[in-house]
Amino acid sequence: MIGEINSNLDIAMLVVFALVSLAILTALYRVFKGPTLGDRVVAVDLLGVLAVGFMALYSLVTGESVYLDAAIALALIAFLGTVAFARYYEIDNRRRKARNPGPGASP
Amino acid sequence: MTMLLAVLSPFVLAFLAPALNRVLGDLTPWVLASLPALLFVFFAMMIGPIAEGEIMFATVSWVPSLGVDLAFMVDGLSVTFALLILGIGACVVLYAGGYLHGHPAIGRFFLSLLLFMGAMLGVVLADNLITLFIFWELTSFSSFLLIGFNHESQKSRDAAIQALVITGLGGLAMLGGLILMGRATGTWSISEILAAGDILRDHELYLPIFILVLCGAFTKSAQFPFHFWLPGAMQAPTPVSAYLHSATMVKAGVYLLARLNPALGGTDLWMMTLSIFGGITMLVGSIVSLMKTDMKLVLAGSTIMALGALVMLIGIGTDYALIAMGTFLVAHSLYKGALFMVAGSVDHEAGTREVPILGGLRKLMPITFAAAAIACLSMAGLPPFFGFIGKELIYEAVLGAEWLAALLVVLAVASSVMIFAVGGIVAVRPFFGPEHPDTPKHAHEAPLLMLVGPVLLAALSLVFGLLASPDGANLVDIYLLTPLATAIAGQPMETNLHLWHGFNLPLALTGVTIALGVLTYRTWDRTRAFWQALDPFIFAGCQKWFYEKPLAGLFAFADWLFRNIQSGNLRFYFMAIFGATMLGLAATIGVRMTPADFAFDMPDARFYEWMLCILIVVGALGAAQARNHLTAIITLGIMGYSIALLFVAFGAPDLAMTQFLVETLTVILVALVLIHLPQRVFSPRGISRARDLVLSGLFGAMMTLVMLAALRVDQDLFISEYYAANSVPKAYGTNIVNVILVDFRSVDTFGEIIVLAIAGIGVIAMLKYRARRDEDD
Amino acid sequence: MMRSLILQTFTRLLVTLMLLFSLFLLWRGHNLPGGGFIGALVASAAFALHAIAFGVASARSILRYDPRTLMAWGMIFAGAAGLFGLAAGKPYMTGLWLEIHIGESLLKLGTPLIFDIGVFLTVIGMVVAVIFSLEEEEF
Amino acid sequence: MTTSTGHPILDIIVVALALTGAFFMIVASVGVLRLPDLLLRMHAATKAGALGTGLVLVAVAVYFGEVGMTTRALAGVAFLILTAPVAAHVIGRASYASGVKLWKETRRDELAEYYSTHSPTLVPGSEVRQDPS
Repeated sequence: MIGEINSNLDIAMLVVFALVSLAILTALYRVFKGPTLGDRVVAVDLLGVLAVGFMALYSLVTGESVYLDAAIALALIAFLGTVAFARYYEIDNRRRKARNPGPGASP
Repeated sequence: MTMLLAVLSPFVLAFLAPALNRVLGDLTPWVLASLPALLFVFFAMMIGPIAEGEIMFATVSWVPSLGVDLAFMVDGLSVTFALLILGIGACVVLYAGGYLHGHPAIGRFFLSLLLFMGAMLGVVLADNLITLFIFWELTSFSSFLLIGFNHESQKSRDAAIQALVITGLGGLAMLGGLILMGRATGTWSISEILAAGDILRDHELYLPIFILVLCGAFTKSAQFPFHFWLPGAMQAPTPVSAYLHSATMVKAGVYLLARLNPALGGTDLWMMTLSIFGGITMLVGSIVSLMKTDMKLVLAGSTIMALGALVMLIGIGTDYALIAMGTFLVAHSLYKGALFMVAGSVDHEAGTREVPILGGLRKLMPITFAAAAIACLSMAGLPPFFGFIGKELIYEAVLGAEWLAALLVVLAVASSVMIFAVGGIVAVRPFFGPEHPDTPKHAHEAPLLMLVGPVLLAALSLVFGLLASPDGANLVDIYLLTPLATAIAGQPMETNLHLWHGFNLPLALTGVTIALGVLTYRTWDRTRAFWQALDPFIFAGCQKWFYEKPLAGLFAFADWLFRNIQSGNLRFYFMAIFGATMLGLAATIGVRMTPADFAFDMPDARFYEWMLCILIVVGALGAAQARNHLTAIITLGIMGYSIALLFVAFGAPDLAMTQFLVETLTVILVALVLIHLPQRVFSPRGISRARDLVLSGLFGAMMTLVMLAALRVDQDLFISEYYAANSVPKAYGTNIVNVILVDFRSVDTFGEIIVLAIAGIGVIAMLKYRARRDEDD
Repeated sequence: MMRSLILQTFTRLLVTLMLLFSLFLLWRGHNLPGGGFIGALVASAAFALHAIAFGVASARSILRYDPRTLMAWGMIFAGAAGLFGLAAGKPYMTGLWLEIHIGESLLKLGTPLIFDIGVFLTVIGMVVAVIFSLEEEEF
Repeated sequence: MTTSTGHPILDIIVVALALTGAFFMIVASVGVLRLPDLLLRMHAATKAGALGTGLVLVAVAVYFGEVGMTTRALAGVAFLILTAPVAAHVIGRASYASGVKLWKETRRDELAEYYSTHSPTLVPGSEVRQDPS
């Protein structure tokens, strides 16, 4: 756990954390509300990026450089989920179009 | 050490047998028979010292921690059995060489036969309960191989399975008894147990031990109601019947009872049960032998009768009974072995064993006839053969029995009458009178290999008879009977065998037996239908109720269980698994824990860490009510990511990285799999949804309780301190997690990656199989 | 297979980057967060990406070995790593270390590293095998 | 909690960078929340998100100051800048191909003619007649 608050640097960090948390929660809202699958995937992708920021902040706050490695790893990997979903989405549509050429509505 | 070599040498030779057979060809029987002959001499040399009351011991420690060692003990009882096993074994090996001459799988036959010989030798010499059990099971196993030798025929396969199931289950029960016996007396060594007889007899475990050991003995020695497997075992080639199912293997149960008699015997329960069951088996055996027309089945029936008699004699337990048991045991092994070989020769030469269509073989097979005649006279119990002395002693023992002597006398006389008739059926009918028209082959004398056995054993029946006839201590008494009876009784015995007991009741009974026996033989053709009418009660009935019905019931239950448990519905499996875990946890928590164990104080987390927790909960709820697979996967993805962030919050970057990577790869895999999953959206409605909700809710609550309880436990940090301290000096690494994985506990990791590889191969195989199946249909 | 030019050109660059990063993670595993397992996962993700962008056939070609052989090699490496300890008379799997001084910097080579490589190869083999067999199911 | 970097100016820069980073993250989220259709949301998330996290990473680099950390932070930024557009492209293409409905006020849809005439899905470079690889 992180210790108690003393200098104004800490207060600034807290504000930053608050903003990032707010960002994460709003993105979360989009994941649930998102009418189409695409919206949800975009929101999750954003969440991935915000998570990288979150971890970077952690390394800043705790002074541990180790968290940064985790942040880089995530930065490299996070988008793969999106690519995989996009692939599924496309193949699913290609198949749906092949089956009934009408304007297929995506789930 | 030489003892161990003696017992293990048959096993070694067994595995060499096929190779030897290819190399030596026709010489194989002689070479293979030389080992039992050699061992026969080795044990024969021990008769002298044993006669003076000495008991040979030899121990090689095998599993010291459990106290199990390859301990061997040779006393009167063991040496007699050993000599029987090896003597008749040698004859049977020679006989089999002739009987199966030119058979393609003769190498395999010799392998199983010698395997059995080694196992049987192990049983009779074992001085450790566990070693006894191991060799015991080996005999059942080799008997299975031998009965099912011509495995093409369905009948011999069924017979082999039946024999294995009956003797196997009996053996299992016996193991239970032996273990209880070991615990009651605190030692596995048989000699010590025999000395501790009194402790056992009034030990509260005596009844279970008694029943379980009896199960083993009765199934192995084909006692009523488990006798039906023995005639079935006649599917085996005749040498096997001659060896296993007359002289040695079926006597293992009798041996066990005789061996444990000093420890378990002497109580009323012991004497009552053994006498009654022995008597009934004796009668049933005799009736079975009169029912059948195939020579081997007739002889099988008479073997059941003999086994019953032996068990009955042990049950009676008087001095006379034990001497009678010893004599009859040897006499029976000799003549029964010879008769089975005769039956084999007749079958081999005349092409059939059906007595009604055999006749006049006397002139065609003179030597075989001579052996058959002598053996049958000994079986019928006529002087001066050894069988006569055996039967006289049985009559005296039965007359002197303490319990229901009258009933036992009647049973004994009735059985002897029928066995006298069997003697006629086997030795007189096929050999005398005109040559029967529809005998398939024109018989002529059996080859030399198939003559050595019968002639030798028949001659011994006569020789033993003559040796035992002079009054006062004769050779048979001193060297054979006295040590044998002493071993069975457990205290020194004086045996005084002699042919002529003067005019007394047993002699009168013998006269009656002879008269009725001739009558039964004469009327055999007509009365056979009457005996066969008894079949459903004494034979087929037992087989149905003690084998076919329970087995069918077992299969039906297994089928029912499979249909209900493996319903193929994944949701059912999950429900079963979670439900069971929850019940287990709830039970332990309910019983062991008090609410105090779950007290906890709110953690002083920062608001953004609380936010992560909210993220997890929301993710889980989202996944729960997701409309289709995809949204469910996405929301689970979020949950995974937030858990990883929590790991970061708690200062575990390694863990966080692994979690992210695994999460992403899972998403990729699922996205790939989803293409093949059916599109139907499964969202349960109504009761099933409520049920799932309740179940998962309870499961969650249970897990929380477990977590809280775990928090209260004062972790013994010794291990983590050890790793923290030694991580750098010993393993040159500061990243403790990896150091542990790769250095300290690398064997575990090695195991894990092997498991991973197996899982990988499994998945590939399934997917390839599915792909090919798609192409097929 | 997604025929998107942008994804393909980008994948060529990123796969090399990811493989480098995975080797980097593997190498420093002993002292800093990383290690065989994590490195393998990054590498498998790289191959998965390549399979998505270029299709399984080309992904198998750049892997050059069949995933199952990778698994086999991995297990051989891991098993063999233990033998060194045995050869040195210590119990199986004890780590032996070799210190080489290059200039003033110290290079520490150890048998656990070989074991880690074994883990690395097996995990890659397994994950990639599963992904490729799933990908194979092109319709 | 956060130990200061020793000289106040650096502290101020770090805080400034972090705050602007966080601000842009908020912009990204709000963009995703309020923009009417998928493609608009997508571009907001990619650009603002990458910029926001990039700034935070730079703040971290400034805060630590040593070479190792700075290279890693800059590598992080590089990865972000590399992957964000590709992710956006891929998901945008897939959604457009599957006929996601655009915002009612969209003026021009240059891609429409490629999709309606040629094939349900756009083959890369199909406008330049070249057989697919």
